[in-house]
Amino acid sequence: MLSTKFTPATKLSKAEIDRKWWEIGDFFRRNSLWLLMYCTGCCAIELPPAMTSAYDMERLGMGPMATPRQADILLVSGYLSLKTLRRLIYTYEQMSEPRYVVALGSCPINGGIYHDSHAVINQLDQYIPVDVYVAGCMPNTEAVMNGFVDLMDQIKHKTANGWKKYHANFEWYKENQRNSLGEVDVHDEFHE
Amino acid sequence: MIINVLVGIGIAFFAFVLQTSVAGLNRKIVGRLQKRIGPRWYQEFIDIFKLLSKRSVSHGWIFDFGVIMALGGIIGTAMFMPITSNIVAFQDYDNFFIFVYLLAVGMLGMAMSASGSGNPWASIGVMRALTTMLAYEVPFLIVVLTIINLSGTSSMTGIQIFQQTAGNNWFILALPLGGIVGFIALMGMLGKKPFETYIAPAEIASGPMVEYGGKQLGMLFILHEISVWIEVTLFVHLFLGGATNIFEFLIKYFAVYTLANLISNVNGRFKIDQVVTFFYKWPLLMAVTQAVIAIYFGWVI
Amino acid sequence: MSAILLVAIPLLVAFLSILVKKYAPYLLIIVGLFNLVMLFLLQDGGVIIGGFDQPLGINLLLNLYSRIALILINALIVVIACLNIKDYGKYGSILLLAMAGLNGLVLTVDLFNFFVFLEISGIAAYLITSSNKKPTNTFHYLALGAVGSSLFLFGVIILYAMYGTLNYGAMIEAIAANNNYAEVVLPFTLMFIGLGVEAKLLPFNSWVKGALGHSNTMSGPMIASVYAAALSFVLGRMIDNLFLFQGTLLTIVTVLLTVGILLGDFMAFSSTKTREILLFSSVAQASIVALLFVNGVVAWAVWLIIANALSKTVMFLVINKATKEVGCDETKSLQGLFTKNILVGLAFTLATLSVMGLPLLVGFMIKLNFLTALAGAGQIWLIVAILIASLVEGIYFVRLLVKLWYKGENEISVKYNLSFKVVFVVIALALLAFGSYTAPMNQIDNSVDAVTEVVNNG
Amino acid sequence: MASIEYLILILVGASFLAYLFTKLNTYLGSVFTILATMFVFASLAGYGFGMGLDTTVNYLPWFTFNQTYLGFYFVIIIAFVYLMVSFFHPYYLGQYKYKDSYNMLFLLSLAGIIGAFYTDNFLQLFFFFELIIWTTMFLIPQGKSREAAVSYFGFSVAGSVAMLIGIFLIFSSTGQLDITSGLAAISGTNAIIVFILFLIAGFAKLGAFPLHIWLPIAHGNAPHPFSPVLSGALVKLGAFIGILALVRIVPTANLLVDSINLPLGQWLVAILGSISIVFGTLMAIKEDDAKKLLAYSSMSHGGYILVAFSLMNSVAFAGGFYHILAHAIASAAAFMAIAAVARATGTTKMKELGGMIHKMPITYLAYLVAIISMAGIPPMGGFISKWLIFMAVINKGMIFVAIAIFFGSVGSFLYVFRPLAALFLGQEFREYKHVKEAPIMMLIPTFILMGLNVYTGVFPSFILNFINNILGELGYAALNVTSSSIINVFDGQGILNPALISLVFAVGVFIAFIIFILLKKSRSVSLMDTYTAANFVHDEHLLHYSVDFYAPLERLYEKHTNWMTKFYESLAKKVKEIGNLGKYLFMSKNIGTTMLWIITIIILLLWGVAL
Amino acid sequence: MIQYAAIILFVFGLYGLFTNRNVIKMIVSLNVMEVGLNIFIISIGFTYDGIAPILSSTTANGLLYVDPLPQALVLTAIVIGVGTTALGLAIAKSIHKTYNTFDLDEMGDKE
Repeated sequence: MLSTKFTPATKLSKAEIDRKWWEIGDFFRRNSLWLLMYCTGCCAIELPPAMTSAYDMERLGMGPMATPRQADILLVSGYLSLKTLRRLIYTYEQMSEPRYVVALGSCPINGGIYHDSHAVINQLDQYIPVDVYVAGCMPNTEAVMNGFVDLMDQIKHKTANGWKKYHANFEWYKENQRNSLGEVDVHDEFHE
Repeated sequence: MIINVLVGIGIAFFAFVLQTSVAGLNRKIVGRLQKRIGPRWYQEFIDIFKLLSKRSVSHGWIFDFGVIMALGGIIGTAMFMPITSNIVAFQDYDNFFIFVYLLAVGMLGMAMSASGSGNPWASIGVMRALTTMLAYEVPFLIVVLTIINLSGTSSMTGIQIFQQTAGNNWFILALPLGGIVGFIALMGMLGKKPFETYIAPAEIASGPMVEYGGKQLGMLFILHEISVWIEVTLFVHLFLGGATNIFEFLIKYFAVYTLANLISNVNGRFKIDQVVTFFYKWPLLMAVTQAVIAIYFGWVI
Repeated sequence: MSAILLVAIPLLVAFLSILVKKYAPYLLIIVGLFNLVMLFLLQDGGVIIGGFDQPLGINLLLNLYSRIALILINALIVVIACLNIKDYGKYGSILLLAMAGLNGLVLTVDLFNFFVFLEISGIAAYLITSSNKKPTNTFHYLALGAVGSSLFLFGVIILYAMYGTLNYGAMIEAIAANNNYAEVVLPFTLMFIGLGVEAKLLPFNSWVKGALGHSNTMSGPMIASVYAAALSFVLGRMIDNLFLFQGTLLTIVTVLLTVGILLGDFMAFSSTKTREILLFSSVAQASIVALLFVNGVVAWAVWLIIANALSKTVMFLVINKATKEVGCDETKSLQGLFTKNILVGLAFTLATLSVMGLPLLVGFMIKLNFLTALAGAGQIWLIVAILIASLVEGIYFVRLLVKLWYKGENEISVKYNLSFKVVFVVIALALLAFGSYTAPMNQIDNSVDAVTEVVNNG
Repeated sequence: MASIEYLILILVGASFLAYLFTKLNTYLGSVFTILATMFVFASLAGYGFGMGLDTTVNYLPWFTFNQTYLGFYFVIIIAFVYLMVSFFHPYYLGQYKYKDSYNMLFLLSLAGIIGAFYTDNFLQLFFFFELIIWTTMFLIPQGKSREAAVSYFGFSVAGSVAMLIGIFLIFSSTGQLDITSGLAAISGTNAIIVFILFLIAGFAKLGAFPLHIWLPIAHGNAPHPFSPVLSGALVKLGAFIGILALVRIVPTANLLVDSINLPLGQWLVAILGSISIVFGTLMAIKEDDAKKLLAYSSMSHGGYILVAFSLMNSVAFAGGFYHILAHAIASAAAFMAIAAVARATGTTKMKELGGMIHKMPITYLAYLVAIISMAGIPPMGGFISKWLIFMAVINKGMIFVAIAIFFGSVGSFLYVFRPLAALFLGQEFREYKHVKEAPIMMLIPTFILMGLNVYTGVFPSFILNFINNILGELGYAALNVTSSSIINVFDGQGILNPALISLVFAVGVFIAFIIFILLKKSRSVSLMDTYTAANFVHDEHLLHYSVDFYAPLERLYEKHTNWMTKFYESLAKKVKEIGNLGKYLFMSKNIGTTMLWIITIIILLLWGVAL
Repeated sequence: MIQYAAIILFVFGLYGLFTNRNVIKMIVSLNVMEVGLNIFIISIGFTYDGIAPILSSTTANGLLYVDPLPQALVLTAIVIGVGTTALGLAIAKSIHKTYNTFDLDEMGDKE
């Protein structure tokens, strides 16, 4: 433990100060992760047990939030049809940075049991960056909790930067989305 | 003058810290109620600071100006509030109506920026908030009328001192019906479950806060905490005889807030016109009978 | 150079003008101007015709009251004649007859002579209304007029039977002598009803709707302002000197007149034809004038008659000219009349405001003063009735004005030639001028028409 | 040395000149009107405060003037509102049909107002009162509807007729036509009747509960630059007459409502005032047209003024006078903001408007400041007057009036916010893309009014001292106001330091601003990109929530909202029926009926006399 | 006594005007009324054994004359009655020309 009495406080450069702030910020971000209650597929059934008395997600500081603006984690729970993917991308873009994506179940990984269906996408990673995958065709609650703890560790070690990747190769993602979905921002869907 | 302002800011900061920790404790108690461990007591702090550190979205200058004005109004109100009968920032300027109306400034700022955010859910949330305010405000002010009429002064410290003097006891005992109406109105003010129509996460996606994220939402959480503190302290000073020293205040404060929170957690949620009809039926009736009994017949226990 | 010429010359020229049909209107105007000049030259005083003693002799009295009345009547007749030379030229002789009748009516202080002139002016009035091309209405007016004047004659004869004299002054002294009002009630009622028919008081004026409802630019102003003014003056003179109502007769007459005021305005409120609105409002005004005379407020009643006569002339001329060109006088069809002719619109508006009694116009000063006089006499209930009536009147006149000023769906274009406009502007300016500068109005006082001295041949 | 008579004559002359100038060119005429009103206001303000105007009369025949603090207080407020509104004339008069008569009647009514408040003779008051009524009546049909003028005229003349009957009752019972001595001289049942009649006049002009039908019709449909005058200035005439009745005549001094020691008459007026507060608020919450909404708000504020003046103590009176000033400024500013929006977009209906803040931010700020004062929120003037009225009502312990007052103050927050959200905030509509901010000339009054709203809220001491003069003149104790504008009410029961409140509020806002600035700058996003549960919405009309804003609240009372309108319509129908009955009875075509009437009268008379 | 007859005649005239709707009959009843009135006027001046009031050189004074004034009035009243009747008939003719009936009810109100 270096004694601070004699050594003059080194003048931190701007980047370092930001870094310092970022680390403190990480502590807070890690300990209060808010889920966007966006249950797309069948894996969502795993969430209630995670919240209730057995596993109690709240003790990790995690809780459900109503709107993407307020949420940190976008929870993709299960298969993603093309229509839902459009909504998912629109919601993902509405979330405030830094934002993370947790994909539950095997469907986002490789399409799962709907692998050869015409309507379901096989790899979620092509369209939006995913930070944590929780495998298992309906992973049990323990696995889900474990996934969240992994995410917290990633934040701690600064490797959960899916949202930076999304900015970095934004064009690539958009290209994939346009190929598979045609038009993301659909007009005249309800004959407005 | 500067010292008073600094003391006021101190009180506002104290308010924020106290209420956030009490809210954290309450989340733990509710957790324990539901047989789960519940978050750390400082979880609220973490939530707020996480929000402040995020980079969010802004819908134009009115969206931000509204939040600033709202938080400013609430901080201003908190600066006026006396903690105990001798700790107060501005001696004998703490008139009751300042609190009611500076809260209204906070409400107006939030309403303005929520409507400015362009989301229909935010406007519906604001509409529900204002209608609920219309509902709980009138019975509460009738009871306060009785209190001011009896205690002969409308300054908060004056009311506390009136209740602490030997002859008369706390208003919750002196005016039983008034106390009940006061507590129901407090539930309405805090937006606790039976009257939580404007935050209603399931129906209108957390009402006015739908478009907020990052620092705006953080500032709104601070605003929410301080306004809860103001309302609970109002109740404590008006009905529970205020406090002579800080610990008495903390105990009463914690008791009232936890009771309100527990009641809230076992209740469903009213529809918005049920809230209005409920408040204009029983609480108003009780408030008026209490006022008539206390002022015209003079029967004060 | 006595007052009799005022009656004789128009009568003579009336019969001469039948011979020279073409020049009748010009003769009328000349005689009218002659009368006006005469009026300014003559001094006050009585005139005895034929030098007989008072029950036999017929005498005329010219005092300030009748002088004002005569100036108003002759001036208005001249104005109406000038305006209607082109289309109602052949009515010149009838108007001369009317002028003679009305002058005689105002001048005479002998009751039977009053009856004679009442009949002459009545006949002239029937002939004027016949110009409306509505024979049934004229017949209705004739029948009622005849009944009215015979009732009047009946009353006069009863009085003669009781007091043996026909002269005003002598009659007044005789009545005052044996002051038993009970016996005088029947003749006074008959005479009041007789005059009431002509002076458009409420229960007796069913002919007004027919006569004025379809009036034209000549008959409308004649009946509504000239005849109305003359008969109001005469009724006023009779109420003020002869009748001096008391007891039950007073209550019945007051009730009749108040009902007349209120119902007149209510009827106007409920009608949609413009001419009907104007005629019912003039019925109400006539009842107000009579009520003022009954309560002894003579000075302001005189000014009210003059103001009403002038405003009604303007209003009837405007509306009748418009109806002739548009064809129907429903307020809907006349909508937007003033959008094209602003000047006529302004004059009409000022006249209406004066009839309603709004500030800056003479109507307001008159209304305020006669109400103060009534308040002085402690008649609060009458004031309440008059004010409620004026409120209703205000509403229907504003409804009319707002319709006339702003155009409706169909476009109407009515052209008023220069002579109309000149008359309107003059009258409007007079109403406005006297509205603020009220000094001359205070000169005459309530005793302006005291017919006291008995005019004998001595 | 300005004399009142010169001011009136100058105004009348100026009105004819304005008529001619506007005939030449609208802009010139309107600028002339602005100069005329400015001159009058300047001379009034210059000499009036110290009661310096001389009252010699040498042209106007039977007029006598005398100065009172009460009269001057009203004149200066109304003249100020007239001046502020006259700035709007150059931009609005272009599309009116009779623009030259607009300027003329505008100045004539101002002359009437100056005369009305500076006279001490009843008939003169009535003369100017009627002059104001008919000049303003001709201005209203230039707006949207014609019937508005008829209903406005009907109710105003009903009020002035009631006043005239009252005047003549005083004259016949005491022979006095002088206001102060006349009101002091009457007593007994006459006093009660005169009290009621004057109150009818006050209620008619104020648009309070029983006689409020014309308020939304007239204000809603009046031409845009005229409704601020209508609601800001002309409503105060009713307040003036109400004060004459409530303060000067205390008719039923002995019939006290014992529990709150208030004369019965005053108590009934307080109840009627509170009914008009509640009714005005409920109807305003439901209204869709912004101007009609503000008209109902004037009705509810009229109710406040009535309640204030019926409590018979100096604090309530001070609150009432202050409320007259605060309401005049706030509602004039609000109406002017709505007029600016209406000029730019052509409509005041809330369902057709939205997102005006993007193109008209200054008008938005003006409207925001106005509604803060109207809702009675601290930094603005409305809070102080409402606070004074609250303290008076609480001190008197009148519970039911208190319910109405509290409902009114919270309700006012609801309905003033509605135009703010519907008109100004939210997405910007396609059709209003081209809209530009109001021109500089129109912004001058908005800035002045904003400043005045804040000034009356933060430093009320100057105005409250002037009100103390009025209270002294009316014979009531002065309000305890220290120089640094700390108000002490009922010796200590309520102490208010508005300057401190504003300072603390400013400190709070500063702290919040620092918090906001320190943190990361947020990404600005268009208003179309909102959280709509991930549905793609591209039409901004769909996203703008403004129709039936308080639907759940409106559903509670939507069935019985037009008691009084039905009452007046049936009244008008009754009068028509009586008219038709009269025509049927007396105007029938055959001669028999008239003969019948003659015979009956003769028989009736003989039977009457013979008995 | 004669006066009662005159008044009855007058009332007959009024009754005539009252009831019938025919224009000519109404004019006739008008005349009946006026005749009744004239008789009433004459009867006012009657004295029992008075002689006709003709002033001539041969009349000796001291005779009792009937009051001459009512008779003078009656003359004018008759002339006026004639005038009104003439005008009434002229109007009746024009009514007949426009509605070719005399009965007021059948005409209807042809505006």
